[in-house]
Amino acid sequence: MPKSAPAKTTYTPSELEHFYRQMVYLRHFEEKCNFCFRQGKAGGYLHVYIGMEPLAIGWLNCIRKDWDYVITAYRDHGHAYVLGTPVHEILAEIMGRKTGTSKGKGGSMHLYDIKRNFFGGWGIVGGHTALGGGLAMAAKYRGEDRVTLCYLGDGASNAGVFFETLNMAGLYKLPIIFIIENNRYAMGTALERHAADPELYKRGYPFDMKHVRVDTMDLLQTMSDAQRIIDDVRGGGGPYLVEAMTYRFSGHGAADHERHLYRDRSEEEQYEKRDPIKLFEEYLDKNKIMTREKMEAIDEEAQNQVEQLYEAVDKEPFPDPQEVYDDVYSDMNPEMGH
Amino acid sequence: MPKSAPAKTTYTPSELEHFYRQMVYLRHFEEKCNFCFRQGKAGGYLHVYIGMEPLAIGWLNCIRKDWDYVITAYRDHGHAYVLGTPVHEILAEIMGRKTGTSKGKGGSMHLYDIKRNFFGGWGIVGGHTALGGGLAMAAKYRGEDRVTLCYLGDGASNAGVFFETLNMAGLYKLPIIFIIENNRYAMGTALERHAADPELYKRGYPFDMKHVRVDTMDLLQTMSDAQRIIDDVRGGGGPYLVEAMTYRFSGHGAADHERHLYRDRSEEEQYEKRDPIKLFEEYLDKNKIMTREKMEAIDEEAQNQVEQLYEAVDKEPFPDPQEVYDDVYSDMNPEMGH
Amino acid sequence: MATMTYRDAVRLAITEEMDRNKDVFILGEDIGKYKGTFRVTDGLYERYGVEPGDWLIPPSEEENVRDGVARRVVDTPITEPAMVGFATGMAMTGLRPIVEMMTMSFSILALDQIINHAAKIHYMTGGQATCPLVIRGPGGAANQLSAQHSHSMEGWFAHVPGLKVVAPSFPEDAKGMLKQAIRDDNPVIFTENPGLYAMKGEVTEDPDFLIPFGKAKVVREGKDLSLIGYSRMTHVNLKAAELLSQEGIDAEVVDVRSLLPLDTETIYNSVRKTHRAVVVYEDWRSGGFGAEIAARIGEDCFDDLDAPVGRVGGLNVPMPYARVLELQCIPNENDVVDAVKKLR
Amino acid sequence: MATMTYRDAVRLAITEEMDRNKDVFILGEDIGKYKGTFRVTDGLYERYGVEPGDWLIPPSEEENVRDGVARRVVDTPITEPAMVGFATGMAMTGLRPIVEMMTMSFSILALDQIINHAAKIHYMTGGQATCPLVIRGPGGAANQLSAQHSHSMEGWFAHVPGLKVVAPSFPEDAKGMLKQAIRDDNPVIFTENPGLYAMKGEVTEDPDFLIPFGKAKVVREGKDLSLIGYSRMTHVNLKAAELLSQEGIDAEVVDVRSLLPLDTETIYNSVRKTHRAVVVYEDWRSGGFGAEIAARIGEDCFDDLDAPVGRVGGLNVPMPYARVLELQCIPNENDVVDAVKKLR
Ligand SMILES: Cc1ncc(C[n+]2csc(CCOP(=O)(O)OP(=O)(O)O)c2C)c(N)n1
Ligand SMILES: Cc1ncc(C[n+]2csc(CCOP(=O)(O)OP(=O)(O)O)c2C)c(N)n1
Ligand SMILES: [Mg+2]
Ligand SMILES: [Mg+2]
Repeated sequence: MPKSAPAKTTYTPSELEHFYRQMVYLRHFEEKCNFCFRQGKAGGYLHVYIGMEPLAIGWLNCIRKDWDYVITAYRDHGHAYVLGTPVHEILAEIMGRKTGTSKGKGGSMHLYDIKRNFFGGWGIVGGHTALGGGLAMAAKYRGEDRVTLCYLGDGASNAGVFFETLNMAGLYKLPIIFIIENNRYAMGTALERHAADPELYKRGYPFDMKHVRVDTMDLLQTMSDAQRIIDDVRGGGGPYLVEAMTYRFSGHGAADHERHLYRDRSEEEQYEKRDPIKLFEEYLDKNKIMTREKMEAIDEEAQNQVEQLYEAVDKEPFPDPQEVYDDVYSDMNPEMGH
Repeated sequence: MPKSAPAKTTYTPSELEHFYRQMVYLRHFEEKCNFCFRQGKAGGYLHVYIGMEPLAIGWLNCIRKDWDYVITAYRDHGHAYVLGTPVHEILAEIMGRKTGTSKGKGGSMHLYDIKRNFFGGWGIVGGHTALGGGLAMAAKYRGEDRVTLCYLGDGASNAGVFFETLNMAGLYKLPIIFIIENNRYAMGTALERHAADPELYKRGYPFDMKHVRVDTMDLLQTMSDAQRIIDDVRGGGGPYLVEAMTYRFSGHGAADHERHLYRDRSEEEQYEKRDPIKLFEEYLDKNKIMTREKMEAIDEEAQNQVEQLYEAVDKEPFPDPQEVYDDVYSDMNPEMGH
Repeated sequence: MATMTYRDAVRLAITEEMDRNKDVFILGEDIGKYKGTFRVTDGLYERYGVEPGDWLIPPSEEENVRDGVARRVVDTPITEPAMVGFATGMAMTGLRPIVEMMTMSFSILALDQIINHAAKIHYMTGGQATCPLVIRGPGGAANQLSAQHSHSMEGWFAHVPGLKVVAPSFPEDAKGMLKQAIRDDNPVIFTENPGLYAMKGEVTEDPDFLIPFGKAKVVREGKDLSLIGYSRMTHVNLKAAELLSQEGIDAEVVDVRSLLPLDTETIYNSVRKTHRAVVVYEDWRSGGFGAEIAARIGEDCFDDLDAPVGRVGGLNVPMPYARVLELQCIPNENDVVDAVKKLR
Repeated sequence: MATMTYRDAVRLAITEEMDRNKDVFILGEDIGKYKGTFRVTDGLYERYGVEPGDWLIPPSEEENVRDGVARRVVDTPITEPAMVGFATGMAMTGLRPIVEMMTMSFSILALDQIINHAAKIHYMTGGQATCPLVIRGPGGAANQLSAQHSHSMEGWFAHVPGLKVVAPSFPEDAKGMLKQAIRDDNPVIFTENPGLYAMKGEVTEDPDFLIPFGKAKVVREGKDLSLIGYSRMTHVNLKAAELLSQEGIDAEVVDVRSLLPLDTETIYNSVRKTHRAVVVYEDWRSGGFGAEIAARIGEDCFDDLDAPVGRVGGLNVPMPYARVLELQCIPNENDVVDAVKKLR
C-alpha cells in the first residue's frame, strides 16, 4: 500500500458511534434494496454498495458537506445517504415513487441531490467522469476552494473519456480527486481480464497527476488517507488519482444471481474476512470504544429503521401519468402524444 | 533520449543513396502538393510531411513490405510513397482524379493501398488507432508474424479511443507499434498547451507496454531504433509505444498561412538547423559516401521528376458524375437522386 | 422446422456461421464466461473461447489446423469505441467480426467508429477495402432501465449511407437475416429487442437458409389499412389488428424487417391496396425512421391515399424509470388502434 | 442597423453575452491564439483569454472584481467527449459554457455526452438541475473536406428530447438566436454552415435583441408553392424562387430557423395557402430532418395538398473528395427547380 499513512484516529467516541451507525444503516438499507428488487418493488438495474461502505462513509465524512462537489456512477445509494439526502427520498426514488429525489424518473442508478452538491448518479460507464472534471473547472473558475470527488469503477477506468478527463484535469491543474473503486470486477469481467495492468493507480502517471493505491476495507485507515488527500488538493496541490482497493460482496446488480460464473466462493470468503463492518467492530471492541452488546443494539435499531422506512415509502404514490412530460425542458413541454 | 542505441549503419552506399533519393523526392513531392493547393489543383485539407520524412522513410524501410500492416492519420503522403504506391496514383488522388488511389473520392487525407497493406489515410484525430489495434489482432489471430505500425500525432495521443486501444493492445499483447509523431503542435496548439505532461512516451506505462522517446530527425538513428523495436515486437515482445520527436516545418495544413499566431520564427530556425535532409547530407558527406555535387544532381533530378509527374497527372480526367454512387456498398447501389 | 426462442435463433445463427467459417469472430462485453447480459452468447465461450491472456501464446499448429476454432470469443473492456474500431480493423483484413453491444444504447459511444470509419471504408478506399462487420444487440426499452439505457438507434443508423440496417421481428427472420449479415461484405447493424428474446417461433434447420436484405413481408393480410412496423412493433401491430378486426376493420400488417435497404415496393403495394397507412415505431416519434417511411408513402402513393399517413411513435421524452411512466412512452396496441380511428 | 458577415454576427453575439454575464464561458479546439479554424473566435482570446497553465494560479481579487473577465476562453485538447462533458459539468453549477465544435462532424465523438448526459440532466434529476449549454459550429459540407468532415448533424440532434436545435440562415438571425441560446437554461445545438460565414446582412445593434426559438419566418412571399428549408438551403431556395419566377411560378420561401422546437404553424399556413410544398435540406436525403417536416405536412395538411410533398436532400453517399462529385451531392437551386417541376 504505497504512500498510505498509518491508521490513526482523532475522532471522539460519539463520532465513531456515528460512523458505525452509518455503516450498519447503509448495509441494511442496501439489503432492503435487493429485497425490493426481488419483490418487484424496484426495477431496472440496481447496484448495491455492500462491502464498499467505507468509500462513501469514509471519504464523505472528510469533505466539506454542502460545499465540495461529489459525482459517481450508478452505484450511488451510499453517497446520497452520507451526503444527507433524506433516506425517504432515496428509497422513494429507487421504488419509482413521486416523492423520490427525481420524482421517480431516475431510479436507483440516477440519484441526485443538487442542493447538497451531489451530482449523481450516472449510467454510462465512464461518462460522468468528464462532468466531474467540469465541476472542478467551475470551482476553479470561480476561485472557490471546493474539492470535487469523482468516483468511478475499475471497469470505468478503461473508458476513453476518463483518460481525456485525466489529461484535462492535469492540464488545468483542477482541484479534483478521482477515486477508482477497484472492487476487482466489471460486471462479470475480472480486473486482470479487462485491464492491461491491474495496478490502476498508474493511470495518473502520464498526466503529471499524483496517484496512489490505498486499502479501503478499514474505515479509519480510509479516513486518514482521505483527509490527507483532500487537504492536499484543497491546498492547491492539483488533481489526485486514488485507486481504492475494495470488493463487491454481492452480485454486480440485484439481477446478478450467477456470481459463480466468474468467481468462486473461496475468493469471496477471503474478502469477507475483511468485511469493513467486521473490521470496524473489532477496532471499536479492541479499543473499548463500544461494547458488542451496544453494537448489536445499534444493528437491530438500524434494521428496524430500514424496515419502517420501507413500509412508509411503500405507501407513497407513483407518479401521475401526465408527469411524463414534465422536466424535459426547464421552460417548455415537448410535443405530446404518440 | 532514453533507451535509444548509438546511431550505427549497416547499409551499403547504394542503399544509402536510395534513402537519400527518397528523402529528397518526398520533400519535393510535398512542396509540389502545397503548390497544387495554392493553384486550386488540390482542395480540402492537405497536410505535408516536410521535416518529418524519417518517420516514413526510416521506419518503413525497416519493416517487411507487403507483409506488415501500416496505418496512419491524414498526414499520409510519405507512407504511401515509401510503401510503393505509384506516385502517379498518389498525386492523382490528391488532385481528385479518376486514376487516383481512391478514384478521387478520398483526397490527400485518405490515401490507401490495401494490396500493399497500407490501411490509410484517416481524418478523425485518434480514430484510426483502434483500427490499427484490429489489424494487429487479426495478425495475431491468424498466427502470422506481421507487425502493425500505427502512427498518430501528439494531439491525437490525447484522444480517448487511443488510450482504450493501448489498454486492449496491452491486454491481448498485440504485435503493434504505436508511433506518436511528436511534432510539438496540434494544429495551432503547442504540446505544452494540450498535454498535461509533454513526455508522451509515459502513456505506455499504465498498460504494461514498453515505451520510449526517440529522436527522429536523424534518419540513420531512426532506422537503428526502428529495426530494434520492430524485431522486438515481431519476436513476441508485445506492443510498443514510441514517442518520435520531430518537427513540422510547414503550417498544419496547406491552408495554414499564419504560423506566427502560435510560434515564432526563431523556434523554427532552431529546428531547421536539424533538418533531416541536412543532417543526412552531412553524414553522407562526412563519411565520403556521396559528394555534394552528386547530392545536388539527385536533388535536381528529383525536382524534375516531380515536375513531370505533376504535368502528367494534371492531364488525368476527373471522375465521371455517375461514379458518385459507386463503392458505397460492395454489392448494391444506394438510392439515387436528391 | 424447430421451435425456438428469438434468443436461441440468434445464437444458432452465430454458431452455424462460426462453424462454417473460421473468419467469423465475436467480441463484446461479458459475452464469455458471463454468457452475455441477455444470455445470447451462452455456450460460445466454452466452444470457441479464449482467455485474454492466452493471446500471449501464438496459436498452435493444431489450432490452425482446427481452423482456428479457439480464440474466437473475446471479452473486451467496457470501451465500445475501441471494441468497434478493433473489429473494423479486423474486418479490413478479411475477418468477419460480430460485435455484441450489451445494449444498442452503448453504440452511441462508438458512433464515430461506426459512421466515420466502418461505414465509409469501402467508399473512401475507392472500393479497395471491404468491411464485413456485424454490430448486434438489443435496441429499445427493456424494463425500467431509465433514460440512458433505453435507446432505439436503428433510425439513426438507417440514415447513414454505407451501412445496412435490419430489425427482424421473428425468430426465423432473426436467424436467416443474421446469417445473411455475417456473410455480407458491408457493415450491418442488426437490431434485436429485449422484449423479443423470449419469444418463440418456428425456425428452419437448413444451415444455408438465408434471408436477403431489402425484403419486407406481409405478415397479416388485410384490405382496410396497412400497419407498418418492424422489430417488436410488428407484434404490437398484430395485436392491434386483432382488436381492429373485432370492430370490423381488416388491417394488413407489413413487417419492414430491413430498414436499409428499404423495400418500398412491398410497402407501397400494401398501401395501394388498402389506401390507408399507419407507421409504428418505438423510437421517439419526432425524427424517427417512421418519419422517413411516412414521407415516402406520402410522396409516392399520394393518389392512392384516402387519408393522411398516420404515425405512432414513442413519446418525445427521455425514458423515465417509474414503470407507470415507462409504459406510457412505449407504443402499444391501443395506441395503434387510436391512431387508426383518428385516420377517419 | 449595421452590415456585417454571418461570422461577425456570431462573434458579436458571443462577445455581447460574455460582456453581459461573467458566467458565459467558451471552450474549444484552437479557438484561442489560433482564432478558430473559421476565425469565428478572432479577438476573444486577447479579450477574455487565459493560458491553460494560468489555471495554476487561482483568480486574483482584481480578476474577480473584474467579474472574472479573464480565463473565459479556453483551448482544449482534441478530445470532444471530455470537452463537452466538462462544459456540461460546468453548466450544472450554473455557468453558461459555449462549446465550439471545429466542425459539427466532430460532435459525433461527443454524442454520448450530448445525448446521454447534457440532454437528459433536467429530466433525470427530476428538474433539480439545468444545463445551460450551447454547442455551436459549422455543419454540412465546405470545400472538398471529404467523407469524414462534411456531416450535417442537425437532423440527429433534432430527434433528441431535451435538446433545442437551431440553424439560422441570416446574420441577424444568427446573432439574435445565438444570444437566445446562450441565455437559455437548456442545452442548445446551434448549427452554422461553412458557406454562410462570409455572407453579409443587416444586423440590429440593440444588445438585447433576441430571437425566440420555435418561430419560422417567411422570407419570400409567394402563392404557387412553398419551399421549406433552413441554414444555407434557405439561400438555395431563394435562388430557386428567382429561377421559378422567370417561368411564372411564384414560390414562397419558408426559413425554418428552429428545428426543435419546430414552428409547424408557420409552415402549415404557408402550405395551406400554396397547396404545394418542397422541403430542402443538405443532409442525406433518406432519414434527414426533411423527412420529419414532410411527414408532418402530409399528416396535418392532407386535405390542403394538391400534390405530394416533394423533398430535395443530399445524395445518399459519403461525401466524395473530387469537387465535381462533391458539388453533385449538395442540393442547388436547379435541383430544387427540378423537384418543383416534378410536382406537376
Ligand atoms: C458505456 C457502457 N457500456 C456498458 C455498460 C453496461 N455496464 C453497466 S455497469 C458495467 C460494469 C462496470 O464495472 P465497474 O466500472 O468496475 O463498476 P462496478 O459495477 O464494479 O461498481 C457495465 C459493463 C454501461 N452502463 N455503459
Ligand atoms: C476528432 C477530431 N477533432 C478535430 C479535428 C481537426 N483537426 C485535424 S488535424 C488536428 C490537429 C492534430 O494534431 P496532431 O495529432 O498533433 O497531428 P499533426 O497534425 O501534428 O500531424 C485537428 C484539431 C479532427 N480532424 N478530428
Ligand atoms: Mg468494479
Ligand atoms: Mg502534431
